[in-house]
Amino acid sequence: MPPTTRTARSSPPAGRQAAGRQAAGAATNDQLLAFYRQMVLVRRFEERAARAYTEAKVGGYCHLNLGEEATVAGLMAAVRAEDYVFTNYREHGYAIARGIGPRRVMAELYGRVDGVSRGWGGSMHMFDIASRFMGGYGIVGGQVPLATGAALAIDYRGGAEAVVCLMGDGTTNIGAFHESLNIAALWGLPIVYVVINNGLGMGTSVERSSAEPELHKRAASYRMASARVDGNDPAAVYEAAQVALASAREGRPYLLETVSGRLKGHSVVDPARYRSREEAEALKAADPVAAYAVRLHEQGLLTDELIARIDTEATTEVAAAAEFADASPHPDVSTLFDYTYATPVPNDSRRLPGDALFPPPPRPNVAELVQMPA
Amino acid sequence: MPPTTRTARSSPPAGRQAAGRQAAGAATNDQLLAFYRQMVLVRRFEERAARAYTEAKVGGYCHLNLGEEATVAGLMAAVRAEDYVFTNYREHGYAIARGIGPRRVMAELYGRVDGVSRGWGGSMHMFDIASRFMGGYGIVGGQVPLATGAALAIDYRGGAEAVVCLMGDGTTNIGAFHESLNIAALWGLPIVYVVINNGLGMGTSVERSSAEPELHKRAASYRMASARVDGNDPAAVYEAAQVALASAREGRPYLLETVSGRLKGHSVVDPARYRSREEAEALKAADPVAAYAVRLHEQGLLTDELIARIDTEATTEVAAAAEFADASPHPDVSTLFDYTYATPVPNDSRRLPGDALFPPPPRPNVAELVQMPA
Amino acid sequence: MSVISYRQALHDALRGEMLRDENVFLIGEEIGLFEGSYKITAGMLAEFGPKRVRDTPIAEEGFTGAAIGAAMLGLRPVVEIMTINFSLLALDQIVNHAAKIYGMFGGQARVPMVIRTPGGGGQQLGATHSQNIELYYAFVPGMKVVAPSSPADAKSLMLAAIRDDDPVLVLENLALYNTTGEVPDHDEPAEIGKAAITRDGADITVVAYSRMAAVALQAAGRLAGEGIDVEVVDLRSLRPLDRETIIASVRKTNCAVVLEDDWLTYGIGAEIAATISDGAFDWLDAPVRRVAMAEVPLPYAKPLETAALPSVDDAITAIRATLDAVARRG
Amino acid sequence: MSVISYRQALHDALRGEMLRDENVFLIGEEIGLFEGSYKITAGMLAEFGPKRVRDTPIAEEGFTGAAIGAAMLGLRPVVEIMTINFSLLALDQIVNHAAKIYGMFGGQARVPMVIRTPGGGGQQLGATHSQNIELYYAFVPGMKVVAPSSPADAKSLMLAAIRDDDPVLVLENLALYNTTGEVPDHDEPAEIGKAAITRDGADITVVAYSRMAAVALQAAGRLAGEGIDVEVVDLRSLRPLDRETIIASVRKTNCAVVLEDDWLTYGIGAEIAATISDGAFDWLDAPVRRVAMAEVPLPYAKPLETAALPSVDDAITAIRATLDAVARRG
Ligand SMILES: Cc1ncc(C[n+]2csc(CCOP(=O)(O)OP(=O)(O)O)c2C)c(N)n1
Ligand SMILES: Cc1ncc(C[n+]2csc(CCOP(=O)(O)OP(=O)(O)O)c2C)c(N)n1
Ligand SMILES: [Mg+2]
Ligand SMILES: [Mg+2]
Repeated sequence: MPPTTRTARSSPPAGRQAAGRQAAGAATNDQLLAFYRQMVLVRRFEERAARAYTEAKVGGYCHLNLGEEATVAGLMAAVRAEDYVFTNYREHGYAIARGIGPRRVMAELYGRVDGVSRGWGGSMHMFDIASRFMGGYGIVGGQVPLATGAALAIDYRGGAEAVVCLMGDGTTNIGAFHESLNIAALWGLPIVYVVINNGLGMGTSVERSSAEPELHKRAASYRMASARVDGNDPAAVYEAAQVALASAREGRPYLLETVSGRLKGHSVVDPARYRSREEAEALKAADPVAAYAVRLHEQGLLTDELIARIDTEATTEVAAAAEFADASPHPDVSTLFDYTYATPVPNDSRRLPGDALFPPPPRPNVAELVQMPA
Repeated sequence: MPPTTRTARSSPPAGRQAAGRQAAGAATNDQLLAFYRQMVLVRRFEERAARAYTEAKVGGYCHLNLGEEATVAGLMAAVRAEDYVFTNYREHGYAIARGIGPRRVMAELYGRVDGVSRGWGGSMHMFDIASRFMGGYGIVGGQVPLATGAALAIDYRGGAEAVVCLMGDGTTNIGAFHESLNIAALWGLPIVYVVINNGLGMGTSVERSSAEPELHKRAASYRMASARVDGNDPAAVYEAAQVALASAREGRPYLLETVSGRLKGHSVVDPARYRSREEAEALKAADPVAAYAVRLHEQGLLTDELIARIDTEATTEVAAAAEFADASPHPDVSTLFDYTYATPVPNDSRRLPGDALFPPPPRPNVAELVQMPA
Repeated sequence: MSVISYRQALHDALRGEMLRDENVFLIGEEIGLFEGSYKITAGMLAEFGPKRVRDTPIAEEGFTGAAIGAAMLGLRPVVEIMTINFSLLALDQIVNHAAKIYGMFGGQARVPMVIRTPGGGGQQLGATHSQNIELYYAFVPGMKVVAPSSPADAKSLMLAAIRDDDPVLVLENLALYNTTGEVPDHDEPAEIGKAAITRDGADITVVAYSRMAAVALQAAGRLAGEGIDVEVVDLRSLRPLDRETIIASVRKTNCAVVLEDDWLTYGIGAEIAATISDGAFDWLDAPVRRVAMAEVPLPYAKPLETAALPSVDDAITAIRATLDAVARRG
Repeated sequence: MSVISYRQALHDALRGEMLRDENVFLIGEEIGLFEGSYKITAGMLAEFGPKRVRDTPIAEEGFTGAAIGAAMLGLRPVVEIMTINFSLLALDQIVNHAAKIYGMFGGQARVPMVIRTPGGGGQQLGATHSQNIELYYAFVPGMKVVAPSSPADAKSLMLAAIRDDDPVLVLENLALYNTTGEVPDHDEPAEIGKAAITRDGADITVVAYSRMAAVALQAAGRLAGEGIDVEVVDLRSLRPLDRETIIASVRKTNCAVVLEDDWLTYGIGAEIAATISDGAFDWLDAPVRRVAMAEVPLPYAKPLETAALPSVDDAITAIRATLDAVARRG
C-alpha cells in the first residue's frame, strides 16, 4: 500500500519545526500598554462606525467588536506577519490590529475606492493581501474550510507560516466546522481555530444552540489539542494564542476558545430586546477596556494623564479615518464589470439591466454580428 | 424570558418514561437461534442478489451486507414494531430483518411493480411504511437529518416510539452528522444513531478518514451517551441496542458503534484491489456467520443437521424470492408521471422527451389552447 | 378587506394555520426569542411556546432536513431560512431528499412542508447576501415554488403552501416586506400553479414575479400616461409554470418583455422568453426582451449596486424599445 | 493524433499538468488508493504520491472549500466530486465563496481551481444519482463551466480549465467516459467561452452539449441518409455562453432544435432557445424545439428510466417535426 497522507503528519517540514521551537512568552510591560492602546483604538473606531451608520454613511449589515477588544489585541499580537488570518463578518478590529490603517477600514465601510476591498466588500468583507488578512466572510462557517485550505497550501509547500481562523460560538454547530477540523487534524495542518465565545449567536445563547456548551471540548472529536481562555484579558489571550500557534506550526492544529461579552446588539440595528436589563448591566460592569485600564493603573503602567492621552489619540485617529473615508470617491459605474473574472474570456456578459441581448438594428448582417456584445 | 426548548428536555412524555423503564435483557436461547436463522437468510439473500446482478437482472449500484449479518440480526431484534428505522443504501438485510419479505426486497432489486418501493427506488432506496422502514438513502449522511426530524415528530406528539438511524463509519465525517447529533442532544430527541463501522468507506480506512477513529467517542461533542460493541456478536449488539433504545425513549439520544467487517467490495462491481490478500484472508477467517455457527454448536444450540436445514430453508426462500421477482411485471411507462407530486396541481409537466411544448397545428385558436398540455 | 403589509400578511397566514392545525409548527434560526430576522414571526413564541416555534442552532442542513423528516411522519413544518442565500447549505436536503422522497419510494411517503425564505438585493448586503436563486428550486421536479408579489398573494399563497402535501418553497422578498395592499380578512388559499393578469392591457405583455411584478405595475402606470397600454402577467407560481396564461396574453398583445431580479443568462426569464417564443411564435411581432440583474457578484458600494439592479426605468426602456421594434417591423 | 477514450483524455490532461506545474494537485474522495470511482485518476497516487493526490474524508463541503482556500494561496487544485449530485453539498463553498472571492474583495484574490464532476443518468442509479444540474453553476457570474462531448475536447478543455485563474467546473459525463475519438498528442488548451460547429449543415441547426452533443451527431448522421443536412453546434462552454456562434448558424439554417440531458423547464436549453428566438428573430421559420429529460425524479426501473431520458430517436423526431413546421409555414 502506498504511503498515506496520515503518515506525512509525523514529520513537519524543517522550517516549521524550527519555527515551532521558540517557546510561548508572557507579555512585556510595553506589550501590556500596547494592548491597551489597541483596545482603545478599536473601541473608538467601532463607536465612530456606529455613528456613521446612523448618519447613513455606511450601509448593509454592520457588526461591531464592542466587548471583544481584549481578544482582538491579544490574538493579533501573537500572530506573525507571515501568518494568514481568516475571520467572519465581525472583523473591523482584527483588520485594524492586523495593521490595515483605520482609514482604509473606514473607507470600506463607506463603500469608497480607498476602502481595503475597494468598496466592493463593505463591513463584512474586509480583505488585504499585503497584511495577509484573508477576508471577512458573511456566510456563517464559510471561512472555516477556506482557512483549512490555506493551511493545506502552507503544508504543501513546507512553509513555516500558520493560519488563524476566527469564528463565533454559534458557528461551532454548523457542518463546515466539523468537516474542517477533522480534515485539519487528519492531515496535521498548521492552523489555529479560534472560537470567539461571546455567549450569543444573534439572540441565541450558547446553551440553547450547543449541546456541549464548553466549546473547546469539541476538539476531542478530532484528537485535537484545545484550551479556553478569558477573552477579557489581552495578556492571557496573547499567551494562549502563542501556545496554540506553536502547536500548529509543528503540524498539530489547535482549537482555542476565548470567552468575552457582546456589549451591544448583534449588529448596529439590533436593539437586543431579548437580553434582560440585568444581563446588559452585568456586561457593562465587566467592560474589558475599562477593567483593563484599572488593572494597568494599579500596576502603575497607566496614569490618568496617559489614559486621557491614549483616548485623545484614538479619537483623533478615527475622526481622521472618517474624514478620509468621506473624502474618498465612490467607485465609478464603469468599473462594474472589472472583477467578475481574473482571466478574461470571450463572451463574458457586460450588460446593464436595461441593455438588449441583441441590440437593434433588427437585421444586422453577419459582419456587424461579430462586433455585437455577446 | 419564555421557556426554551432546552428545558423541555428534562421531562419526557409519560408514555416514553414508561417505555423506558423496562430494562435491557439478555437474549434467550430461542433468540440466539433466531439470530442465526436471520444471519443465514441475509447471507444467502445477498449472495443471490450478487448473482442476479451478474445476470443483469439488477442494475444501478448494489451494496451488500456481507459481513454485517450479526449486526443486522442483533439490531433489528431490539427495535420495536412501532419504532422507525432509517438507513443508508446498504440496507437489504435490514429491510428483510425488519419484516419485509425477501420477495419484495428482491423484486425491488429487479425494479418490478411488486418491489417494496414499486421499482422506483432500487437497491439503495428500499422503503416500507407498513414496517416503518423509512428508507435507504444514497446520499452519504442524507438520512441523518431526516431521522432526527422523525424523532422530533415523535417528541412533538409525546409518543413512546424511537428512531434508529444507521450510517457507516465514513459518514461520521460529513457535516450532516455533526449538525444532527447536536440538534438531537440539544432537544432531547428519542433517537439512536448507529455507526456501522466496517473499517472502510469505499477504499478509505477509518484511520485515513477520521481523526478520532474511535467513532463512538464523537458523541462527547454533544454530551451524548455512547458505546462501542462487537458487530460480529448478534447477542452483544442486541443488548447494546436495547440499552441505547431505552436511553433514547427517555429523551437521551445515543450513539452506538458496531464493529464488523465488509467481506467483499464496496459494491458488487468493486474488486477491492486496495485491500491486501492478508486483510481479505483475515476477514474471511473472522466470518461472523461461520463463527456464530461454531459458537452455537459448542453451546449445543445448533447441530449439524439443524445448520444444514436452516441453510436449505434460507436457500429455498431466496430462490423463491428471485422467482417471484422475475415473474413480477415491469412498471408501465404510463405510470412515469404518477409520483412527481402528492397533491395534484395544474400545469404540472407530463411531457416525454420527444414531446413538443406546444404541439401543432401551428395556429391553434385560444379555445384549443385551453386543452393544450401545459 | 383591510390594508396591511406584506410582512403582516405572511404573519397572519402563519398564525392562522398554527391555530387551525396543531401539526403546523415553525422552525428556523432566530424565529422565536429574537422574533425573526425580519420579524415575520414576531409574537409567535409568546403565543405558541417553544415546541411550536422552534429556534434552531445555525445548521441549515440539519434543521431543514429535520423538518423534512418530521413531515414524513405527518407534521407540517414551516421552515424559515433567514435568506435564500443560506439555503444553499440545505440544498442537498431539499433537492435530493424533500423533492425526491415521494417519487423515489414509489409514492409511499409525503413531505408536506413549507420553506419560507426571502430573496432580493438592494440593501448593500454584498455579493453573498443579495442573490436571487429561486431558479435552483423552480428547476426541480418534486418541488413547488410560489413567489407572491402582493400582500394578498403573500397570504393566499402561504395558506395554499401550508395545506399542500408536497414541499413548497415560498419566495419572499426583502424589498416587499414593508409594501402594503388590500388583503381579504378570511382565509382563502390560492391555487398553486396559476399565474394572474394583474393589469389588463392591449399593447404589450410584461411578465414578472415577486418584486419585479410590483415594478411591472409601476412601469405600466407610468406608461399609461403616454397612452401605452401594458398588460401585466404575475407568474405567482414558478413551478408549476402556468404557460397558458402567458401565451394567451402574448397572443393578444403580440409582444412581450420579461422582468426578473436574478441574472439574465439561464435565469427564470430565459424559460419565460423561450416559452413565449415557442407558444406565440406566429403571433410575435418583435423579439422578447429580458430585463435582469447585471451578471456580476453584486458589489457593496451603493452606485455600483444601483447600476447592477433592474429598475422601473430599465423596465420602461425595454418596453419602449420593444414597441419600437414592433413598429420597425410594422 | 491517436484514438483514445474520453476517460484516457481526461487522465492524460491531468497527468500532463501535474508534470508541468507542481502547484497542480488532485483532491477528492477515492481518487488515490481506490484509483477513482470512474478510474480517471488511476495510477496517479503511485506516480505522484499522497501529497499531490489527496484522498479525502467524505466531506464535500470541507474538501472543496479547502481547495478554494489553497487556490487563494496560489496552488491550482483539481477537485474531483464523485458525481455532480454530491456537489450540492459543496454548493455554498462554490457559489458563495469560489465564485465571489475575486469580486467581493475587489480583485485582490484569485481562485485558480478546477472542479471535475460527471453528470448523467441512464445507469439505473435512481433519482438522486442521475441528475444533470450543471445549470446551478452555469447560472453564476464568477464561475466558468465547460462541457466536453469528445475526447479531444475533454483534453483541451481540461488543460484550459487548469491554466485559467478562475474557478472552472468541468462537466464530465458517465455515458461518455468509454467513448473514443482522435486526440492530438501535444497539449493545446481550448479557448473557454467558445462553441464549435462540429458538423456543417444547411437545413437545420441542432444545439447541444456534453452527451447530447454526441447524440446530435448520431442523429445528424442518420438524417443525412434521408438528405436532411443538419448543422451541429456543440456549446463546449456553458459559461460564458457563445451566443455569436449559435446565432450565426441559425441565421444560416433558419430553424433550430436544442438537445439537453437536464429537465426542460428552466433547463440550459431554455436560455439557448430564448437566445435564438431573440438573436435570430427575423430569420427563424419555425419555433425552436427542445428535447430534454422528462420532468420527474428519475425512477430506477429500466423501462421508466429509458422513457424519461432523451434519445437519438427523440432528437430525430424533433428535427423532423421542426422541418415540417417550417414547411407548413412555407
Ligand atoms: C449560513 C448562515 N446562516 C445564518 C446566517 C445569519 N447569521 C449571521 S451572523 C449569525 C450568528 C452567528 O453567531 P456567532 O457564530 O456566535 O458569531 P457572532 O455574531 O456572535 O460573532 C447568523 C445566524 C448567516 N450569515 N449564514
Ligand atoms: C455525499 C456523498 N458523497 C459521496 C458518495 C459516494 N459514496 C457512496 S458510499 C461511500 C462510502 C461510505 O462509507 P461508509 O459511510 O463507511 O458506509 P459503507 O459503504 O462502508 O457501509 C461514498 C463515498 C455519496 N453517495 N454521497
Ligand atoms: Mg457569538
Ligand atoms: Mg464503512
